[in-house]
Amino acid sequence: MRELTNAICARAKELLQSGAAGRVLGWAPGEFFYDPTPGVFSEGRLNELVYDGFTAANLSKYCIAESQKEGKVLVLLKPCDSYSLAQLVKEHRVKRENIYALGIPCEGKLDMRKARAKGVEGALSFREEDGQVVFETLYGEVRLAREELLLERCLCCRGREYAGVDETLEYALPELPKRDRFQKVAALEEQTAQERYAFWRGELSKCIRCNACRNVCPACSCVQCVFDNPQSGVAAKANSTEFEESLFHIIRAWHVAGRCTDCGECSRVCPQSIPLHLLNRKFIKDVNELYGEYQAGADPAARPPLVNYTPEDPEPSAVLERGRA
Amino acid sequence: MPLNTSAPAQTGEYRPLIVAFCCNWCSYAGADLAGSSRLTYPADVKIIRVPCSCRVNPLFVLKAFERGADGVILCGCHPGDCHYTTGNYYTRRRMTLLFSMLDYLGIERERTRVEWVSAAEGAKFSATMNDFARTIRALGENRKLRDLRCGN
Amino acid sequence: MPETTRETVLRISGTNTRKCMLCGKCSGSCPAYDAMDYRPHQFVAMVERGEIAPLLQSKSLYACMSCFACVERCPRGVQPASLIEALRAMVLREREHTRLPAQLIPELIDAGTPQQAVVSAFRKLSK
Amino acid sequence: MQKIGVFVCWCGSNIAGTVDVGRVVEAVRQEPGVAFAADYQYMCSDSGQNLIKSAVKEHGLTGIVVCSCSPRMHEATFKKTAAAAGLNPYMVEIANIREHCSWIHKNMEEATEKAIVLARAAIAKVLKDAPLTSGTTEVTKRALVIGGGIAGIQTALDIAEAGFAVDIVEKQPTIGGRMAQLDKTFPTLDCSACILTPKMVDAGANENIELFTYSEVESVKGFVGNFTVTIRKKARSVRADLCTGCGECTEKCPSRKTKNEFNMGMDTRGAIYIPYAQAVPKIAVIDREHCLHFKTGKCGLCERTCSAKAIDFAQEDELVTRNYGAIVMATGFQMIDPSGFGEFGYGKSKDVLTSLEFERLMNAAGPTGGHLVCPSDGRHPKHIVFIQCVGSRDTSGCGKPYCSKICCMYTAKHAILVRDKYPDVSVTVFYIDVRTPGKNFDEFYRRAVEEYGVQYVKGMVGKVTREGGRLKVQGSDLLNDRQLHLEADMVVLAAAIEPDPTARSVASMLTASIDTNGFMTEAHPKLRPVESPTAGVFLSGVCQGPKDIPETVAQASACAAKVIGLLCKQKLVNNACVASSDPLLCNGCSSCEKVCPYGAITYEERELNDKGVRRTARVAVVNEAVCQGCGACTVACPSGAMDLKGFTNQQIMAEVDAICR
Repeated sequence: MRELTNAICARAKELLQSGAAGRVLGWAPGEFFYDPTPGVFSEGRLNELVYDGFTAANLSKYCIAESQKEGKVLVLLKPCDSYSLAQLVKEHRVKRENIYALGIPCEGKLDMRKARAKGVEGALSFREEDGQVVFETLYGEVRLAREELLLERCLCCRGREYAGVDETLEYALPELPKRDRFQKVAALEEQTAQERYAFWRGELSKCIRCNACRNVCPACSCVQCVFDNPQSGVAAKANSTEFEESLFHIIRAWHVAGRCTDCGECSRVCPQSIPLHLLNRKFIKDVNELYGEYQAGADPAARPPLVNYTPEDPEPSAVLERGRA
Repeated sequence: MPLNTSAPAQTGEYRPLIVAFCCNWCSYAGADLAGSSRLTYPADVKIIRVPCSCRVNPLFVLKAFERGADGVILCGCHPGDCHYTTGNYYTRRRMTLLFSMLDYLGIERERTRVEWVSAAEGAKFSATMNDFARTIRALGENRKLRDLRCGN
Repeated sequence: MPETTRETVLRISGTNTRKCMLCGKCSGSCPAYDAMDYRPHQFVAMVERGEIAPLLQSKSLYACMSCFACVERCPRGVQPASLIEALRAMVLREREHTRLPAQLIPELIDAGTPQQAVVSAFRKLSK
Repeated sequence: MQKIGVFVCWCGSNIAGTVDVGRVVEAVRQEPGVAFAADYQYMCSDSGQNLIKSAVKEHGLTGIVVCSCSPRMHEATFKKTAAAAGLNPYMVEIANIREHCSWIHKNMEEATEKAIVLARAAIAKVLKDAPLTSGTTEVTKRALVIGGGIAGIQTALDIAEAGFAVDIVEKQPTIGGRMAQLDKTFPTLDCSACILTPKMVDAGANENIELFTYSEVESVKGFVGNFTVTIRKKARSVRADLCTGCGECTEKCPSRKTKNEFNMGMDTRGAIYIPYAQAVPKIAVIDREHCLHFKTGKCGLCERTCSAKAIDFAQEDELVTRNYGAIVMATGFQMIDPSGFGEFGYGKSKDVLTSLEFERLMNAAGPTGGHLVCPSDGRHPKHIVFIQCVGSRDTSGCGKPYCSKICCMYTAKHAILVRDKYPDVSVTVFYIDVRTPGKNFDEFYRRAVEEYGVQYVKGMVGKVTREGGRLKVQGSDLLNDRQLHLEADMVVLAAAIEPDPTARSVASMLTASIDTNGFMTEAHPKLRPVESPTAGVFLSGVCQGPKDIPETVAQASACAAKVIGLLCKQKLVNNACVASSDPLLCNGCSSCEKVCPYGAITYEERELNDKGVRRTARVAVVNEAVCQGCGACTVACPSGAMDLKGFTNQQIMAEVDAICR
């Protein structure tokens, strides 16, 4: 990992020196080893840049604000993050001319919650060794298979293609296992309505309305969210009625439908571990099945599915009939 | 002065509350025609006029459920006949996805519906509303959308 | 008892006879027209009406050279030749034992037979 | 503080028979914001309206709810009433308690309850109503007609006749279009040129009409009443102000190999040419692609010949920018190239023609001077076969799925003309259906059969081959259950017609929509057939769908009437219920722009003052003159920046609340 970090820093330095950008948007050490946070680096501070198994944060959303500033910023993008940036560029949210996008390799990020669930307590640091993650803890060393600690979203990684980056950093990575990212959605669809209802009631009732999912989501980048706007009729700071958190999550998924790149940040940051990506992914699956494959951010010219139509689109009733056959 | 029609009427019979969004050019006129042709449908159905079915935000549908509606139906011009040329095509996609999502959350799919009713289809309007009201009566009161967290 | 319904013909042929607008271009194109008792356009109409039995007895099944001119030229994409092909298949399924062995076919073909007819002869008679 | 007045109409017994009107009044009085409530037998009557007016004044009402019949019936009436009482007309809401209540419910209890709920919804909405004023825009009193065929000419003449300036843009060097190429017209058989050329001359001479021939539309900006159009006047290399149209140069031109478009390429013309004798304007034009001077730098014979000194080799394209209030699409049609249908042998034998080529062959001004001869060797034909529906009603991909509409009639015309002029020539017509709806049309077709002995064969031709200098036609004769093998000297293909290919680019400049076949889409297929969904753009002639000449002329005049109606207005009153975007909430994401069917939304960089913080942002701007108020954009907008006046998010949610209360 250190080797890759060095390669990134070296290339970033070259780019800064060549004048391609004036600063770097990357990850800085957090309070703990497992929570590196987004940060902006000048050339002199590049040695503080972190890139390891926990640098999961998608930096594309920060480009909205960064690109408004003077000068060009070099942003480090993992493959999945690059789609978010491309989508933001498509929506004119990011001034692309102020961005230099460097695609960096990623072999999946780690989920500290999974490590804790596997008994890692009092962790002080970690390192990676041949597909294993070694935690240095107060109580000694714990070794776990990397595969077992991958973030939910990385378990069904979409691949290593980048969208709309200026250059990519070549780096050899092990082969990516092929996984079906719609498996869980399909499994839910298979259940009875009662089972699904029970599942979602259980999940959504955990929501504390902290808005982390919204604040981290690159697609949820409205100047002002409808849920914060007293004029919208749905504004609320807390879920005052039982219905409200489901309304919040349905509408949130709805507002990003056709724009969500499936980056999985919402589920990653949810303090209550609600599988929010399953809502977004449901829309993605429906769109793919009903209107043809669509990947937000992939094609700058493609019309997003919800601002598009064909006269032959299926009727709403047809969709509901689908499951019944 | 409670007039909420989803409360039982004098007979004690369950009366659902149904909100129907009708586009001004086709379906609202279709409802007018049903009226002038004296084609009855239950008083449970309350119509809200919108310029085009594409004006209906999913928020309105969810809001209606939140406030106690037992069924929500959207009516617009037949695809291809939209007064604004393309509005109902967007409606179709939006509602398809929204209904699919509600179904995914385990909410009875029969509570929502989209029907295309032209200005000439008074009979269809009435038949549609009768059918929808029957379906909703059979389903009973909407609890799930009002109360997704705690349930009962 | 093999199926002899309209649906079977349509399923095997994968064609939609309702698309026919009765223009007659199939019969206008057919090089084997005069050797046929039922003509290509009649195949379409009769299959649509469900009159399958007479077609199964028809000489036309063996007069059709499968040149596909009718398919190529039909303005509505109806594919009369595919209907004929389907009916042949039904006949063959019914009379399983009457097939010709492939090696006998060359004797039946003279030098002037068009190549596509040779190919179709194999298809027709040796299935 | 809002003061709402609620007026409950009995509509005689129509409402009062099933709805307890008194109870409705009592109930709505309890509603917050309601300052006055009354019922009356006929609210739409003069005295009913006076009741409203005096209540507005007496109680200082700020908004009105009328519980009555459908708003589709009397909303306009009550808006006027409110305006007369000094209220903003958009402070009126109607509760439809007749069509949606009293007429469909029999139980008085039930109907009364529902009427109260509907009234409450209307009250909830009116409480959130905002006074709206319709914006107005000026109308530029000039129209542009794109296309100078009979449709464009007729539309332009009618508009000019009404006293408005109108420009015609025509890409060819002369106006006249397809009709100028026709020999005779059905069902009267009068000479096409004889009825068209006077109109062409009128258009050229009319002081209100300006012709831009040999010109194309380069760009279109703006909206209804205020279009700005740039027209490219292609260089003719001949000065229009000097050329007398004498034709001397066209005869001297040594380059003679260019196919003559007017005669469908059946003869040739010079590189400098006048399309035909009756061309308007009658000005020569140099086809630079074929001109020796432009190709080699030599020659210049025309320049030396021209006594008017009109030749100007150095002339350049000229861009003219003008403002228009209305734009008419009259881009017309062309015939499809039937060589995609190999079985008919078009392109392989010169004696296989399209109907338009045949039209020229029969025309006295055509390549043969009107003598019907076989193009291959000039012999006199003995038998001519006409094939209908070549590429029409064809879903195979080679042709067009629609009926081209005019072919049955012009084929009957061709058959009659041939038989009339050359009784020795026999004529066979292969048809799938003969479609002759139209005044005197079927009679005309029957004349072809009964008087002129034209052989109509129900069936289709499968193959046309050349054999011994003649053509062999193999086709089916379905009614006689036989296959025909006919010898023919000429085969004429009634090829499908399709929209002129330039229509697509022009339409996209106008943001006017086009259907899957490339025809222009109407604002409404039945009720607004000559208007495009894009306000201010009108449709004339075949660009909207296949038409014959009388229909084209009728539509052209209808289109002119619509244009005149628009240009007559001093100001355009915009729809007040239009979308509007809150720039402070707008993300600039372009979702709304994509769903707008009218192209009413554009984006601009704006300096914003966001609660004291200055920022520049890309924000959506709605052109109120163009927006029709459908609301598609409001739902596409994730931030809720886009809202629809008169049907705001808050209003609709208030109605939902009131109904569900």
